[in-house]
Amino acid sequence: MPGLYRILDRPLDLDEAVRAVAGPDRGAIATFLGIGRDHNAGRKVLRLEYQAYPAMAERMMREIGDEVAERFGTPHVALVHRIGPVGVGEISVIVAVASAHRREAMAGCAQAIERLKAVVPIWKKEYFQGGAAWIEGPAGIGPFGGSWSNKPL
Amino acid sequence: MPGLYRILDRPLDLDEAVRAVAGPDRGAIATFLGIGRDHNAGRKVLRLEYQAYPAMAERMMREIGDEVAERFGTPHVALVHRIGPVGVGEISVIVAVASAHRREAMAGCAQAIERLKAVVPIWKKEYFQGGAAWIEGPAGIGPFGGSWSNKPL
Amino acid sequence: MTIAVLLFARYGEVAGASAIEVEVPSGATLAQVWEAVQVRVPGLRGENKPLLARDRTYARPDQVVGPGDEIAAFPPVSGG
Amino acid sequence: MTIAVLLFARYGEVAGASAIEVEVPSGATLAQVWEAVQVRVPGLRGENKPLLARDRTYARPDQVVGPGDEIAAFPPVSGG
Repeated sequence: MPGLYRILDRPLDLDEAVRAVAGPDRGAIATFLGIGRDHNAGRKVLRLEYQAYPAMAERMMREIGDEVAERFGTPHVALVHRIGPVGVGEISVIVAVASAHRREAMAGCAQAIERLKAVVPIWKKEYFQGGAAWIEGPAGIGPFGGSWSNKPL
Repeated sequence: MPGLYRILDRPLDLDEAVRAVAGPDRGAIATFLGIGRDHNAGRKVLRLEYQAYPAMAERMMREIGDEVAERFGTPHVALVHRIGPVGVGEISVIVAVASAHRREAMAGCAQAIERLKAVVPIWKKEYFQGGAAWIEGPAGIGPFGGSWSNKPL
Repeated sequence: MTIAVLLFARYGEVAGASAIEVEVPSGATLAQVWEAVQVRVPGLRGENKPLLARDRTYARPDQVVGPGDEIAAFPPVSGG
Repeated sequence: MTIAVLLFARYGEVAGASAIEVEVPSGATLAQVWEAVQVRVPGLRGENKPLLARDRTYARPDQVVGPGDEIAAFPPVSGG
């Protein structure tokens, strides 16, 4: 079964993700890299630290891959997220989607990172000058729109 | 001046393009890879060969970078296209766009590859079983919509 | 029955533990499990809308839990 | 005046050359230059809407050319 879905506690390798989705019948690969940024909400950020619920995170990432396959017709999806310390300028997440044509690859890549940020159980802690804080997604985001309601998945 | 705009007659290096756009204030990099595909229009493709008008192509690629900067607010754009023989599975073009946030990076990357395919003077020749053919873009595409009319640029 | 609840990110930090065990009656729902966690961990008493998972799948608070289920509770995710 | 016209892709292949020189009157337009190319290269006579460039910039056929301008003509592009 194609696809690469991993939580890793080491530096991420873009070429590895690209190789995992590439193949002779695919003329297009779109990738997205999330990278530790030196500022957020007006604060100078020194470094990040990510925590995950790895077994569930990898399950959800595979589910996102299945959603991309169904909607955009390609099963060639890689989602890799780093946990532990991530310095400014280091890669925290890689998405790669390969397809015969570019539109499906780019749209699949965009959908995958949006879904990852909404539902995959991973959390970011920011260390800035004078403190640290867990970042939490907006209340309106999440598997049930962030609420305890009975809204369907 | 940031940005990387190159026509190269050697294998392309994704990490080099990513490094050219990365920086500590950028939390997002979107890339697009065009890759030699083993089929097109129902034919088995054996290899490709690209030709360019290099001086004009690099000028137009820089212009595309300027368009992305103006529209999406980031000057961190790389456009690199290979010329000469390109085998099935080999990279023909790399686009990389970095930005503070993901939406601008992904939208800038999509715009850059669309514009590259429409206006940068590069041509692809397909070698397939039993022959070879220059591929030419659709008549409706090009700097003047492909016509000799006076439609503005 | 005894249910172990995995806690992540801020919840784990507040609890000082990555998992906490609670006693709930047989047939209890996830909502009841979370209330029992809040009794054990005063710092979580303000958290009335955690994300909940059973066996590595998001689950609604009215789901019934059984012994051996892998239960987790966590704040809104922020990966990427 | 003598104008050198760069030809790319299929145009170059049809002409058997990557550039071709044509004689045009002073004050000639790009359209006239292209017509002169077509006279020299019968295989290009069916090509009535080439993309044209002057000094590495797309140019409309009614633009006037001067000596020393870098002129190019080519079919619709297909990079990517």
